[in-house]
Order: sequence, then C-alpha cells, then structure tokens
Amino acid sequence: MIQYAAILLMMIGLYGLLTNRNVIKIVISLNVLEIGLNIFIISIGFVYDGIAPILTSVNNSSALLFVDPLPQALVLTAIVIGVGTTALGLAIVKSIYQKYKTLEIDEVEEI
Amino acid sequence: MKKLLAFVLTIGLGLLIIFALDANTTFDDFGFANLAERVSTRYITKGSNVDIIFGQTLEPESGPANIVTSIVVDYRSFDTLGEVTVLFISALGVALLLGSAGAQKRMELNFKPNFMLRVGSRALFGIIIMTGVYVTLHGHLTPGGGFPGGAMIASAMLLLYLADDEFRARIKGFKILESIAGSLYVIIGLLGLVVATYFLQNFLPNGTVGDLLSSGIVPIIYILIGLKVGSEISGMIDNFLTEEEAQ
Amino acid sequence: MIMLDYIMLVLSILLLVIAFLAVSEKSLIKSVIFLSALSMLSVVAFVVMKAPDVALTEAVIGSGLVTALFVFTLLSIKKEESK
Amino acid sequence: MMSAILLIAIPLLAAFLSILSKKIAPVLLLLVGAANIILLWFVPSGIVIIGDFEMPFGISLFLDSYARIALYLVNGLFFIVTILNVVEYKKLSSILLVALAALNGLLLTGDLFNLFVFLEVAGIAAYLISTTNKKPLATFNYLVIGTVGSILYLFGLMILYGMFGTLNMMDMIHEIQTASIAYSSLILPFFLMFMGLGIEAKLLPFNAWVKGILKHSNTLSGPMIASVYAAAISLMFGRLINNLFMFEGKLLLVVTVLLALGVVLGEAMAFSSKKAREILLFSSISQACITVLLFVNGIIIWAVYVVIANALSKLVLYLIINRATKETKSDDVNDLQGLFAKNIFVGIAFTVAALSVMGLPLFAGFVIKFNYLTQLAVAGQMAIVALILVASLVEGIYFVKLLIKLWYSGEKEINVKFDLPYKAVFAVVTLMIILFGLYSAPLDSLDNGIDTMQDEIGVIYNG
Repeated sequence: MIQYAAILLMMIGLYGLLTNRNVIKIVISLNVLEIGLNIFIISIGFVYDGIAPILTSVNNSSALLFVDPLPQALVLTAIVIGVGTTALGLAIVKSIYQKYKTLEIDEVEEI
Repeated sequence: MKKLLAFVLTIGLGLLIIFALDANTTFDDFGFANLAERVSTRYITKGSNVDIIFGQTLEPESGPANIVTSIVVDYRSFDTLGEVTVLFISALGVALLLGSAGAQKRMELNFKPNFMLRVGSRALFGIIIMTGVYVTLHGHLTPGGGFPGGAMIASAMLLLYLADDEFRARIKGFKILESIAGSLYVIIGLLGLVVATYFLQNFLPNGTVGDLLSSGIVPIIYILIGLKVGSEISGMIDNFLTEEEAQ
Repeated sequence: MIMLDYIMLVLSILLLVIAFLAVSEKSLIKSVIFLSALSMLSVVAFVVMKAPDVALTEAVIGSGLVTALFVFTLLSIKKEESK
Repeated sequence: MMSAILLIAIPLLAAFLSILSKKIAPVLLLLVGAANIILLWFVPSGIVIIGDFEMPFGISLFLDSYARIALYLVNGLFFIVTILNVVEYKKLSSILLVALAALNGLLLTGDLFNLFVFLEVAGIAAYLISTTNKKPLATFNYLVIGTVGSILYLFGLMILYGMFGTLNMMDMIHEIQTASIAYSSLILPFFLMFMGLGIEAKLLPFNAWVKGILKHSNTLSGPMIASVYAAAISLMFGRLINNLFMFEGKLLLVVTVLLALGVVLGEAMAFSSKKAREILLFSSISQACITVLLFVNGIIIWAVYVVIANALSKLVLYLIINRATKETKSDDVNDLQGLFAKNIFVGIAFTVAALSVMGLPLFAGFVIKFNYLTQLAVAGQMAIVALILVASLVEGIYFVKLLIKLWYSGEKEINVKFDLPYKAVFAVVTLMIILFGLYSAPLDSLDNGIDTMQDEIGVIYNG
C-alpha cells in the first residue's frame, strides 16, 4: 500500500517540478520527489512481521526473520545526497535573488 | 488548465508504473521480499552458517551488531566515502556561493530571541550535544551512527545561532576539523590497502558482537564521519546566516 | 487486513494529501511547513516499515536541518525585499 | 599495492587536504592530475575488490582495456584543461580535485549504486564549475534537471534490485541473462535508467540544461563540461549499453527514434543559430546522440573513437571560441569576424578540428565516420546511415559558413592574443588529427573486444 503511495508521491513531486514557476517551490518539489523515492526504496525491502535488522540482547540470533537491511543502507546515502543538493539549490536561489531581485523564473530575463 | 493537464498526466504516469510493477512477476510484491534470493542474506548471517548470537559470537566476518551499519561502513564502505564527498563538496559549494572574501557578520533579521528562547536553548544545548555524541558512538550497536549523530551536533550549533543573534562559531576550526576527519577516513582506507590487502579493509579485530569496543575500524570511521558531518552542516548554517560586512 | 495495513492506509492518504498541499500552496512559508510535515510523516512511514536507522536520520536531517535552511533563505529574501 | 583504487583515493585525499590552505590547493591539483596519468600506466587490469568482501557482496572496481582507454582520455583532457585554467580559477581547485576523483570513479566502478553516488558527486562538481559562468538561473536549471536525472536512474536501479536482488553490475548482468523472464518486465527499469543517464549525457529530449550552460561558458566550464564530462559520461553510458541494457523490440525502436530525432534536431538548431558557442553546443549534442546510437547498435570500438575524436576537437574549438569571446565580450559570429586574420596558426587548428568533426577526408574524423557508416550498413541500418549522411551535410554547411566568417576579416580588426600553452595544446591536437587521418592502421588494431566484461562474467560464473 505504501509502495503505491510512494510512487504517487514521486509523481506529485514531478507535477510540482513541471507546474511551479517559483524557484523555491521547485526546490520543495525536488524534496518531495526525493522523499517519495526514499519511501519507495524502503518499501522494496519490507517483509510482513519481519523485525528491524539489528541484533540486540532481545532478538539476538541471526536466524530470525529480518527486514532487508540493504535498501536502508542505500536510503541513508540518498537522504544525505538530498540534503547536499537542497543546500546547494538554496544557495543558488539566494544568488539568483541577489542578482535578479525576483524568485519567479518568468520574470528573470537571463538571455 | 495547464496545471490540471500536467496533474492528470503525472498521475497517469504513476498509475502506469504501478500497473507495470504489478504485472512484473519477478518484482517482489510489497511485504513479501524474498530475502533468500537477495544479497542481503549474507549481510544478515554475516557469511557464517552457524547463528550469530548477540554477545557471544567471537570474530564474526563483520563486527557491528547493527546490520545496517555493517553494510554502510563495512561491506559497502566505498559508498559512504562517496557519500562523505557529496556533503564535503556541497559545503564547499555553499561556502563558495554565499561566503565572500571580506569579513562576515551575522545577518540582522527582524527576529530578536526572547527570554524563553535564550534560557531554553542553554538548557537544551547540553542534552542535544550529548544525544548526538551518544548516537555517533553507539552507531555500530543501536540505530544511528555518523550521519544522524553529526546532524544532531550541527542542530545543537543551530540552537546556539538561534538563541543569540551575535553568536558566530569559529568557522576556521570547523574547516580544519572537517579536513582532518575526511583525510583520516581516506588514510584508514589506504592503511587497509597497505597493512592488509584491500582498500578500506577492516584490519582491526572484530571482538564479540555487541560490545562497545568491537568491530574494528567501524566505530572509528563512524566517529570521524560524525565529526565531519557535524562540522560541515554547521559551516553551511553559518554561511546561510551571515552576510557581507558592510565596509 | 491486519492492524498494520490500516495504519499504512491512513499514512498513505496523509502522505499524498500533505505532499499535494506542499506542492500547490501559494505562500512559501506554508509550503515549507507542509514539507516539514511531510518529512515527519515519512519518518513515521520508515518506523512502520521497520527502518529505525533511516527514521532517525530522516528526522534529524529531513525535518530539522532542511526546514531550517528553507526558513533562513526565506528570512534573508524577506530582509532584502524590505531593504 | 599499486591498485586502481588509488586513482580515486589520491584525488579525494588531496581534495580533503586542499581546503586547509588556499595556496597549496592549485599545486595539489596539478600534482595529482599528473600523478593520475603516470599511475594509470602502472595499474594492473582486472577486478579490484574493496573491503575484503568478494564480488556481489562488497563493491569492486573493474579495469579492462575499455576502461583504461577511457581513463587515459579523461585524465589527459582533465589535466590539459586544469593547466590552462588553474591560474585564473584558483578558487575552484578543491572542487576540481573532487571532480577528478568522481570521473575516475564513474569509469572504474563495477557497482550500480556506487555509479549513482559518483554521478551525484560529478554532477555537483559540474554545477559548481558552471557557477563561474555568472548565470545563476542556468546553473539552477542544470542542478534541477541533473538531480531529476539521478533520481530516475536510482528509481530504475531499485526496480532491478527488487527483481534480481543484487547491485553488482556483473552479478546483475548474469542474473538478467540467466533468468527466464518476460522481456516486457525489463522495459520499465531499462527505460528509466536510460532516461536518467540520457539527461547526464546530453541526449536530445532531456538536455534543456545544455543550452543555458554552454551558451555562456568560459575557458574552464566550456571545455570541462563539453569535452571532459561528455567523454566520461558517454563512455560510461556505452559500458552500460553494451553489457547491462538489452534493447530489443519496442524499446529498441523507441530508443533509436529518440536518438535519430536528437541527431536531426541538433543539426537543425546548430544550422539556425548565429552565436558561435551555440553552433558548437548543438553540434556536440548531435555528436552525443550519434555516439549512443552506435553503442546501441553494438559498434563499440568506432563509438569509442568517435568519443575520443570529438573530445579532442571540441576541446580545441571551445578553447578558441571562449578565449576569443573573453576578449571581444560577445560570441556573435559577425563580432568575431576575421578572428584568424591575425593569428594564422590558431585558425589552422580551428579549421582542422572543425573539418575533422565534419568528417572531411584527410582527417581522423573521416576515417572514423567512414568506418562506422560501413559497419552500420553491414548491420543493415540503412535508415540511420542515410540520416547521419544528411546530418553531416547540414553540419558541413554551417561549419563552412562559420569558417568563412572567421577567416575573412570584416571592417573592424580583432586581435586576440593566444598565449603559449594554448598554442601548444592546439599543435598537439591538430597533429594527432592529421596523423590518424593519413595513417589509420593503428585505429584498426583494436576491436570490439576491448570491453571484456562479458568474458569476465563467463569466467566467474561458468568456472
């Protein structure tokens, strides 16, 4: 169920990218797209009544039914890449505003 | 009108993808991921056919009890090296775009921290730093590790920036810390190449699963990543909150 | 449909509604708040899908620092607007 | 001890150290750039395991003659571009070091998720290099479209992971070949990954960012993005097309039509543009589409030669135009009129490079174009052969038009000073183009066998 929601979440992010003309809204839509993709990746590894892939004193043996740990390791990387790109995007947004005094793409006459 | 068309198109594309995935029999359905066919069985059983018991197994193939950490820092440690580079170059880019040669001073925002914020943040600062350090140190046992730990340390710095609008952390110190932590990570990797046979190989003993001082270089690397991520994001926050000193 | 499926159903609907609001909201501040709420909901989704590591990272980085960066950008733009 | 991983680790270590002091950063950049080329000479081929976990479980690099040629080309070009620009763009030294590590990682890595991480690192480095064009909106466009490209690639990759459960390139190829699955289920992931990488490789329908970036490029961002990045990403893309993607039936048709459209539209737009840099960027878009078209049809060795010849000629063309634009402050064709009247040598270099891209006899471009057209004809793709011939005709017309304008001086005198290192680079490239044009025997010494990934899989899995 969440897998379908994740795919639709990505599509809403894509919709945001296509229709928004405000620069900050585009960065927000990019974030929505990334959050959707992260949830989709985690949903690939989900197993019904599996437990979190961590050995603890309670569930201590490796024979138990675990959730797939690999997608979680990948999403850790994808989240931090998302932060890096968003921070860079916002820095560029600030320099756009300093140069053109507007956030709307249509009002910027950058030939 | 254009928005409605775009909306219908994207949702249609989404439904198309959903149907394609449903029709795809080899693609495991949600909740029925068949781990036996996947590479991750090796990560869970750590390559041994006998059970890995928390607190008893000695010298497993990869130390951390937290299997996700064993993937992030041991099995696929090269990904994390690339990952750290992404944050490094983003922080560098933000400094390049927003920073400037001249002296920087705090931006006067029409936001004066009131009494509650100042007192509250002093109390919270200690707790957040402690949690950040705890999460980083226990990365290989409990959920968390370098990335959330470092980000928590950076959010503690963020709290200081909010609590007092004259405060400026020592950026030079962050840069040196960031550079040392990053270079140490690569040097540990090269050490693995020189001492053992492969780059980023875990050449220290793994100890028993579940001890604090276990799994070789993994906690060391996670502490370095924690320091690096913490200093980078604090540097980013400083760049976002300062502006050119009006000469 | 076990209890888990009900939770997931509610979560999916909430996720989609808040995402659509975040994307189609006119005012920037509201849009950023919706994005932060979406980030918190994704943390709940990660916890439900048994991914504690990712939930912790997303909570601290996603809703904590990313929202802070957005708010700082908006503040500095509002300041220059008023100048 | 001497393993291929050093090509990535040494630039990364230098990048981390270079932020300590601004003075040593450019020195480190040049030192590591040269060290990489020398190191490449001693590095043994084969699979390089990282972290002591064998093939599908850990990450591994794969160095064969295909990757070695690509690495020589990318490291060499990178070194040339950094030498010419290090004095002027000192601030970007750390970013260029990270870009070098990322490009080497792209070409070497044998793991598909690792490829995504290096794509992001190289992408972010490219966004920062393009900020030197002082056009923040174009950089913003590039960032958004590049990130969407990486997200599409990751989405396709995770669907493949959901199906086959592995992330290693060789393991995935083996699984796809041995799994008895309906081809229709592979169409979605392959097309998503093709679109994601197509955005990075400047293929037509997805390259809205190229115009903004290369139209305002300077002597660093122009050659770096149009020549070094383009070569690295199309060779990596070629590696994936040869081994991973199996294009058949409908998907092959859709991809071929998309690429053919890219070639034609690229040439048409180049024909109609008045700005010198626009002509160059549209011609490099259509060249990129031709390269991917060749890879899709399995003509590997000639596609690699097209990438090499294009990278070298684009380097010369972009350096000359950007250098001239910096002096004359505009790259409109009539403002640059008579550019070569004063400096004949630079004019010859530009003409040789342009004619080689066009594919005129006597130059390397002709030999390469002749061979890949015959191979395409042998493969029975007559429609594509005709299309490329028409494209070359159009290309010939607008290049000759440009050359005539640049050679015969109009009313005002332009004298643009090209200092010695520029002339040295032009001399070397012109010599190579003419040498390989006349004496093309060494070109035939290599064949499609340079990409040995399939044999490696055979060795590993069938014992």
